[in-house]
Amino acid sequence: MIQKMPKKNSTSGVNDFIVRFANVNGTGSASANFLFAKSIFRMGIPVTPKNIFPSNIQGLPTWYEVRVSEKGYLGRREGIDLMVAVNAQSLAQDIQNVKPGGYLIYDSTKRLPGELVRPDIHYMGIPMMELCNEHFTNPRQRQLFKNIIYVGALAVFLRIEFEVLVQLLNEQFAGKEKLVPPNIQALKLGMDYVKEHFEYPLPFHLERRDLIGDKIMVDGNSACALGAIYGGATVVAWYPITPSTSVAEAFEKFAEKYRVDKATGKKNYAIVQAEDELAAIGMVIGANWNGARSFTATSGPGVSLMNEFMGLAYFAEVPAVLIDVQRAGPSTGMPTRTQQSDLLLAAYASHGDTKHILLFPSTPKECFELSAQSFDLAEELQTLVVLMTDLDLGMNDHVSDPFVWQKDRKYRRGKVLSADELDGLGRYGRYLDTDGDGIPYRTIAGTHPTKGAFTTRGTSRDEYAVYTEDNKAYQRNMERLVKKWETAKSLVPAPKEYQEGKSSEFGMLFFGTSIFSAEEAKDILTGKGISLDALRIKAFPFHEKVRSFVEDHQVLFVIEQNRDGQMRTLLINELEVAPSKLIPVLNFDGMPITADTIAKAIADYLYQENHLHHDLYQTLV
Amino acid sequence: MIQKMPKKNSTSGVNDFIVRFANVNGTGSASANFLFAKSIFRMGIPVTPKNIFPSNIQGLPTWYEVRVSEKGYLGRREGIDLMVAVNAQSLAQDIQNVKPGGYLIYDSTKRLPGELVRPDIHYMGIPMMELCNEHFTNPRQRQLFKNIIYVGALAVFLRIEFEVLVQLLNEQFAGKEKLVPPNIQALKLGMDYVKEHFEYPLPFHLERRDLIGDKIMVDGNSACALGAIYGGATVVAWYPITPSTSVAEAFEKFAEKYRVDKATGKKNYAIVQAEDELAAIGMVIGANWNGARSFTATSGPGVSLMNEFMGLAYFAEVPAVLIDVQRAGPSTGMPTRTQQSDLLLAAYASHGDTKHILLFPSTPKECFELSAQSFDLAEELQTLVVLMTDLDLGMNDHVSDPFVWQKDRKYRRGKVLSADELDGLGRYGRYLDTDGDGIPYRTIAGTHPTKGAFTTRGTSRDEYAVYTEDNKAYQRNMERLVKKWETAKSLVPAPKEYQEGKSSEFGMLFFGTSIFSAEEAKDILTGKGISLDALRIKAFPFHEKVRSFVEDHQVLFVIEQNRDGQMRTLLINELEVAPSKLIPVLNFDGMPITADTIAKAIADYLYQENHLHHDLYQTLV
Amino acid sequence: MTYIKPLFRHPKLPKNKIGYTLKEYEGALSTLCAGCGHDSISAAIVQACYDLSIEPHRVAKISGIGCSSKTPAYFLGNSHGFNSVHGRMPSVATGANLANKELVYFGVSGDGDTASIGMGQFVHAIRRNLNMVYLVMNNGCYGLTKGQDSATADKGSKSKAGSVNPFLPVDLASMAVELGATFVAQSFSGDKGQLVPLIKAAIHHQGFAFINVISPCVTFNNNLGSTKSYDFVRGHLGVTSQLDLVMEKEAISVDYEKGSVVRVALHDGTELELSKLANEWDPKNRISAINAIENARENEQVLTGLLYLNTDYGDLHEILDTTDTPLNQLDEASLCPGTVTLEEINRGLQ
Amino acid sequence: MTYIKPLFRHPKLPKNKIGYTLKEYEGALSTLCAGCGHDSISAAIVQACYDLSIEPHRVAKISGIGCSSKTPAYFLGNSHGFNSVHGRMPSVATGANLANKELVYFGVSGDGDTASIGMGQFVHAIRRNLNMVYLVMNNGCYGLTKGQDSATADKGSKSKAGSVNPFLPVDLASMAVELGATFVAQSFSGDKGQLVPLIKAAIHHQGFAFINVISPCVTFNNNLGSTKSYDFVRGHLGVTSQLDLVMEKEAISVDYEKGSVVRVALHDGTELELSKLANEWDPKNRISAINAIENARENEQVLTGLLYLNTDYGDLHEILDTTDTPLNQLDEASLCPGTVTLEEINRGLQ
Ligand SMILES: Cc1ncc(C[n+]2csc(CCOP(=O)(O)OP(=O)(O)O)c2C)c(N)n1
Ligand SMILES: Cc1ncc(C[n+]2csc(CCOP(=O)(O)OP(=O)(O)O)c2C)c(N)n1
Ligand code: SF4
Ligand code: SF4
Ligand SMILES: [Mg+2]
Ligand SMILES: [Mg+2]
Repeated sequence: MIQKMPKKNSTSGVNDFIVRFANVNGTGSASANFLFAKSIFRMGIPVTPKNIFPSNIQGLPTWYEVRVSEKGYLGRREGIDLMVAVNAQSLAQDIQNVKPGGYLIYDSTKRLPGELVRPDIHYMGIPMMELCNEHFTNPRQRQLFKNIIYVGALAVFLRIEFEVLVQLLNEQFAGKEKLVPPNIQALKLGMDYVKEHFEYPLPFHLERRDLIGDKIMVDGNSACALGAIYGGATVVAWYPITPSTSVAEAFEKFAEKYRVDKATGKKNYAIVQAEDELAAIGMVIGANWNGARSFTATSGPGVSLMNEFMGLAYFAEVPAVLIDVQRAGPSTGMPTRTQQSDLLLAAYASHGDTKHILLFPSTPKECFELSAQSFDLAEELQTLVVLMTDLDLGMNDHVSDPFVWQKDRKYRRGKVLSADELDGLGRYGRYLDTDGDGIPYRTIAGTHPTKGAFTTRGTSRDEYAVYTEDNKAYQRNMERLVKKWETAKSLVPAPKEYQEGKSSEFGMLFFGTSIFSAEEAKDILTGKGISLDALRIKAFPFHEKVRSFVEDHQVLFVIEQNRDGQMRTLLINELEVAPSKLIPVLNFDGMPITADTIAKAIADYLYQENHLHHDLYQTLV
Repeated sequence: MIQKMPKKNSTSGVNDFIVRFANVNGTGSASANFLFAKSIFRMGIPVTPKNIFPSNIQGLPTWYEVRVSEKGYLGRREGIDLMVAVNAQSLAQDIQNVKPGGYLIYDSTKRLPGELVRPDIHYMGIPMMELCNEHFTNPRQRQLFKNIIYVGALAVFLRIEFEVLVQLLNEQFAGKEKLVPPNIQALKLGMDYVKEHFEYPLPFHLERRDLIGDKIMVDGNSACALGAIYGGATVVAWYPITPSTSVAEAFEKFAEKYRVDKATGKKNYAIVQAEDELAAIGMVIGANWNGARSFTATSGPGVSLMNEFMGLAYFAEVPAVLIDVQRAGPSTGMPTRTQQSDLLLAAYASHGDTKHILLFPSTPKECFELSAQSFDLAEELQTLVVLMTDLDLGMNDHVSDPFVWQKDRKYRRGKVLSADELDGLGRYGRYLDTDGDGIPYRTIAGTHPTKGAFTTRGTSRDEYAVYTEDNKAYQRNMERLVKKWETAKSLVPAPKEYQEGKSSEFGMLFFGTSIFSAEEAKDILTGKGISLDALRIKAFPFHEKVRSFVEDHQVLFVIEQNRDGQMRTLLINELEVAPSKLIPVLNFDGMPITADTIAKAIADYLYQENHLHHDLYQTLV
Repeated sequence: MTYIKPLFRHPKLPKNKIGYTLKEYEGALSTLCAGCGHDSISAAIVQACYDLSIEPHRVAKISGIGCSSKTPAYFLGNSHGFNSVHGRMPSVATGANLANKELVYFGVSGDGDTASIGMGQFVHAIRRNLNMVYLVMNNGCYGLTKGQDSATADKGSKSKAGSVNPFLPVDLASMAVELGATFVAQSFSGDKGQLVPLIKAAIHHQGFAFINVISPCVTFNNNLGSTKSYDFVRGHLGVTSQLDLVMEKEAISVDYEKGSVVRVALHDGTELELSKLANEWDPKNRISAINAIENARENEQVLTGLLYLNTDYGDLHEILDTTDTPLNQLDEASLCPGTVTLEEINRGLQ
Repeated sequence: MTYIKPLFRHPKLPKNKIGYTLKEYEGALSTLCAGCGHDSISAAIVQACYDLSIEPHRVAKISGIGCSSKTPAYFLGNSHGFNSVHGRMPSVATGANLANKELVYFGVSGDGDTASIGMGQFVHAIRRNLNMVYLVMNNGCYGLTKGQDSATADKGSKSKAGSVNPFLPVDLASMAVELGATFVAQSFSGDKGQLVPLIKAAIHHQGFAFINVISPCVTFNNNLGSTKSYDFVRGHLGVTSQLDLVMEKEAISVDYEKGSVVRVALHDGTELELSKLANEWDPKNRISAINAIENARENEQVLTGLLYLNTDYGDLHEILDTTDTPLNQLDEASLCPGTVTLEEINRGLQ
């Protein structure tokens, strides 16, 4: 064992630290690591786990980073206080990444090479493999329980309540109860070893709190899927792609549970794994055209392939819902890293003059809500709605407010004519703007024997859906689509306002998963006496409140996770705002943006523009 | 025959009028109409024909509109002085479209129904069918020569030189000389009939001039194809789509003539009709990757389908050339109408942060030049270059300056390492920014037995083309791509400047086929004492001179042929200019924009903003 | 431009079982070239639907892009149509079919639309045994873009411009058989007598019914030397069988008999009566069907008629075990698990 | 993450005719799962290229996306590779091949990459008889996205999670034969003895050479009940023939002999010697090849070995009649018609 040495700068305190697990993928570490994170959640303490995994299946380094935050900051933060390094491949790098004064747990079955010893961190070797080999015979168990052993070790080092762990194991193995005891045995091996060999707890550790309340812990993709179940989606067509695959998979799981007809055992839904993304969106358009709520989920490459069909949905005015779980682009890019970089593509997808509705959920609760709402919007507006989430939100577990569904909530299916309504009508015109809101009336095949039939098409047509190349008719139609776009502005969700009225000349604008770090950065700055107004955008086109927020502030920091400031482009373009007002705050390296990145970028700007005193600036960078 | 009546407002004058032919498609009218237009060109008079054809093959109305302009205005103009109406289906509408005081030529074999008689235009009935039936026996000839008869009639009404027509017929039927005499006979039938029955010439007519010089008359698609031949393209992959089909077809025609090896009869090129647009661009990328210059041509729907591959070309840094002959979108839209509405799509195509080089030719000469240059740019910048033309430019014949090719011009193939250069190198790094311009060095397969091989990929990699998910390496690469974009700004063609320095606070910005009407509108305004500066954009990213023009002027009219002001969006976004400075001047009904539309829009703005006196404004609207 | 036909209906026109006249199955006036094979196929569809007394509003017509794909506007004017994007009709039809299992689905496509850009979707619609009639109006060329060779153009076939196609053709019918399509037929637009019963049988087939109809393009591919011209096709037709639809829905014990007349029962009890004209051909045996097509091909013949039939597989809805009510008719009660369940779900995530 | 292998080379390693050791045909260390069938196929490619003494830099490796499509990084490290986008390898390979007819082209794909998203491009590469080796590493599932069924999964095959695939499989080999691919073979990643000579023959074939290799996914589709597991495949192999490559480039007058050993000459004079193991199978007859595959399938066997060979058609370059010099090596002199010609062209347009 490596000698203990006095260290400098050691983190201390309760419920405020970061643990990173360095594993090999495909070795079963995921469930052990989740056990760790969930136990903290159960102790009433806010926690954020993030999976940083490679784009392969087995044998490469994978990390799981858990931030514990008494204050409830759920964003990523730099600086690893404790590294659990059980992957030989990445060990050297992992050790480098521990912050000075931090701690390292490693498998001491083999002695650590001398060159890996840093004088400024604490080493805590636990002979995990040796313990496993001693106590377990089955080779798969030997591999799996190494992971449980370190969880046991952490339980002592960080004061996780044993009962919580046991409870979680019981839940996990409900139905396979005989797996519980060996897991508990492994836990104890780790616990006992630490108790015997080390001082504990560490200077930073956990203490039970009541900060979680009725909150839930769930990933965004499951929440989107559940939202689609609640929203009444019946036809799902999809093609596998990371990080969106689990949306369809979760939908299937929920549907098997909640959508099977009790009497007949038959399914109130249909899921098709399509042959590619073009087919998937084609099926969605076909199903929606025929009156069923339908969606697909994909990521960047899929959205690129769906372009032609997205233009059809816009122009032929067929409802459709597309969930884009964004990952780092361009091209195949970094398929297992996060980004918010499909905005421009999605907003103006396809040739010709097009605009698409985008929704930006920030939390699992919003994934649920906006996913359900997207079906209402798609049918009310008779157009494509794209739910823009990302890998961070979609594939990581997040602490979130619970899902909510109003008891009497009805689906808003928009303007669809029934047989009776058709009978009461003169000549039916599919593209007549009867109500002056740009939204015409649909009919669905099979409704009426002789009225309401028409041909839907991607070509120009007149108000009665009759093909025409008349330039005036074409122009009228295009102008009606603009009117519909205006109507959409009042239907899409309003932004989240962080203050009443205006309290600063400076505003922060953000959306999606930047929520956590943006809110934390706001607090950091407020703590330094720099107070900014803030607004979180939830939809494109921009709600009236976004426009007024932008107009009301002199300088706006637009926080996003891409290189080119794509939301900023949308704001400039759609709100006709002077670009100089909008200061981009960007992170695009594939890791979730941190509060420090944001606070520093804002401080930099304020300092350079003489809004910030030098001394204060120094405390921020 | 209908009585002649005194009319009001009759157009008069020399070489300044518009003739429209209303035909049925598939009846052979195209060559007769072209004969008419070309004869005017041969008489040294500027002329612009425009084909307004349906999206079907046979039996529907089709129009051919010819503007004659002594002043050399080659854009479209409203107001038909003379209608040649030989299509019964559209006759009523065609008659309505003649301007008051204008003239109508129709087939008087059958009597015109009374309700089609307008008191305010001149009717000139010629019994075309009767004449044909009298003088020709072959049914196909009877159909075809109807068209030649009206050309003969026009020759007398408008004073086309007979010798010019004969010469053109001789050229047209070179090799099939026996077709010439019956054509001349038909011409004469028309001429004689007019001479016998009407007063001639009309108040407006032609007079030989010397305004054409060495100009040529050709369509933009042929010019693009020829540019690709000169530019050294060897691999062409394409998929049929209106209005781009004739690019590939013209390339083949030219290649058969200029690219067959004299000695062996074998081809120095390969043309593949791909199975779709995804395959076409894939082939182009494969060929360019392997060191051959290669392009594809398509229109909007094809560009939408190519999105994923466009992102690959950007990120993997493979040269590629794509010719987008734009048509009216979105979706299938109006396939036979013109628009400039794929700008946003092409500029930012594909998911993730991407930007693509766009070139905007305005004339056949520029089609030729920029098409050839696009191969240089694609290879120098190792990226996709999109040549943005449109249906109007691509499929209509235009009077243009002749094509030019410098004798000693060499292809600029960019940074490609030879075997010797590789030998002289240490470790080769495909994505090393050795020169600080963001452009790394390529190698082509087969160059060197042991050096320079690497794997091209759409995923993230380090400077040595080794796959990595390291966030720093990813970010470095993305930042280098931005640097390359900056470099591109000095390589792309500079805009056309219409003045030295600055002479007004107001500027006009336009591109592509808006050139003709924009220039004419500028003259109209100048004629009213309103002088504006002007700049014609030729490329995206914007050249330094575009930036300074925008900065130097207080108000800029951005003239474009789409609904959403897409070029304006690019200007705002890339030049960080205040939107309020950029006034959109738009036309998006699928017809080429007219000078009057532009002049009126500019006058409207100036009047509303109090820059224009009421009296003057009235003369403009 | 689509012309609305005169509304005048002859009062004494005969009516079918449900009281509709033939006229009520027609569509807008065609804008295709005079003599185009596609118009004859439209007429055959009209006739088949009239004969079967199908309610027009219970039909959905879906197509891609091309002259052929325009035809849905020219038949069944009382049915909903969807003229979608090039090559993607199968996916749109799949979605539509999933939404409502009760309609009759006509998918209309061209050889360009299916054999080139749409190849992938064609293959996968077959794999899913989607319950639809998939009709290719096959003229060996791209009509709407002015006559380029398509992937079904025969090697050696001459184009109007005189060029000779150097590529082997994609044989859609034998591909379909190879891939396990459950109903495969081939016909000729000029042979309404054969085509109408084939379309009727296809409608009654509960699964993917593919009909490849050779349909000459008079404008671009009807010249001497083309193997898709009226003259050439007429001179090179082979026929597997004559087919009749027997509508009595009586359970038939003997499903299939050797001999020159065979009867095959469809899922819904309708029977096909086939008078076999080709020897050694068994409509329910894939290898025999493939061999028959290949042999005909070697004799420079296009084999027409029913080529292959399989009634053993269920359609996509059966495979997916969807509920009997069309999915587009389910309401909140059957779709939304409700507030109480959501509270349970929340608890499970705490 | 790709690990650079240690550069140490054993000095006494045997060398092939052009002086390369086997090591020089290897690539970066694989990041696939231990035991993945794909790695064995990579090794077979390495062996075949070494044996044939192919200069590595005269090879281009092109792939789509998937575990299988990653392998080009793991073999032939001295060759250029292009890991393109999902399902589009064939088009990229077509362009590359058109640019330089002189290289050897390996197209590597997966069953997801080819039989789903890439189906259209696969069919059309066959139609063009592109001169390449097209290798599908077929595991019946989507490995890289964690094990979903692919379109080649057999009906009834069980996934690791226990679900049973309800769809008929796309049989890539019989499709390829049906479509007229000029070289079609099938093999098993576990049978290097068969695979290496097949790859060599495919390289020598002047045209589209398709090899469908069953290549088990140990992580997601190697379970009991899966028809693509090592165990299942090993127990269900049928073999058409044993194959040897005879390199003497002597003109052989008798091209083909009836009997159990036959010799077939390739374009370049190389000969294939086949010891036939399957009766009634003639490698140069399409119908016989299709029948052999279908019969094997009915017996629940995967037929491996060479399935079909056709040396009568020229490759795409022959079809297009391209010049002998690779197009990427032509310079201005042969490409640019020059200033004088342009002036002529201008005059023609005046
Ligand atoms: C994505 C896309 N690419 C190309 C086109 C142009 N296009 C229209 S119809 C057509 C071919 C139609 O051929 P086919 O399906 O055989 O129909 P036909 O006209 O011969 O009946 C093409 C390529 C298009 N509309 N969309
Ligand atoms: C356009 C697109 N869609 C989806 C994906 C996600 N994806 C990556 S690999 C893969 C499937 C690979 O399956 P297969 O080709 O069989 O290869 P295997 O991993 O089984 O070897 C998919 C769907 C992608 N990369 N691109
Ligand atoms: S071009 Fe050919 S396919 Fe199209 S309508 Fe005319 S004849 Fe028919
Ligand atoms: S997941 Fe399957 S296909 Fe992929 S590397 Fe692992 S074993 Fe091979
Ligand atoms: Mg066709
Ligand atoms: Mg696979």
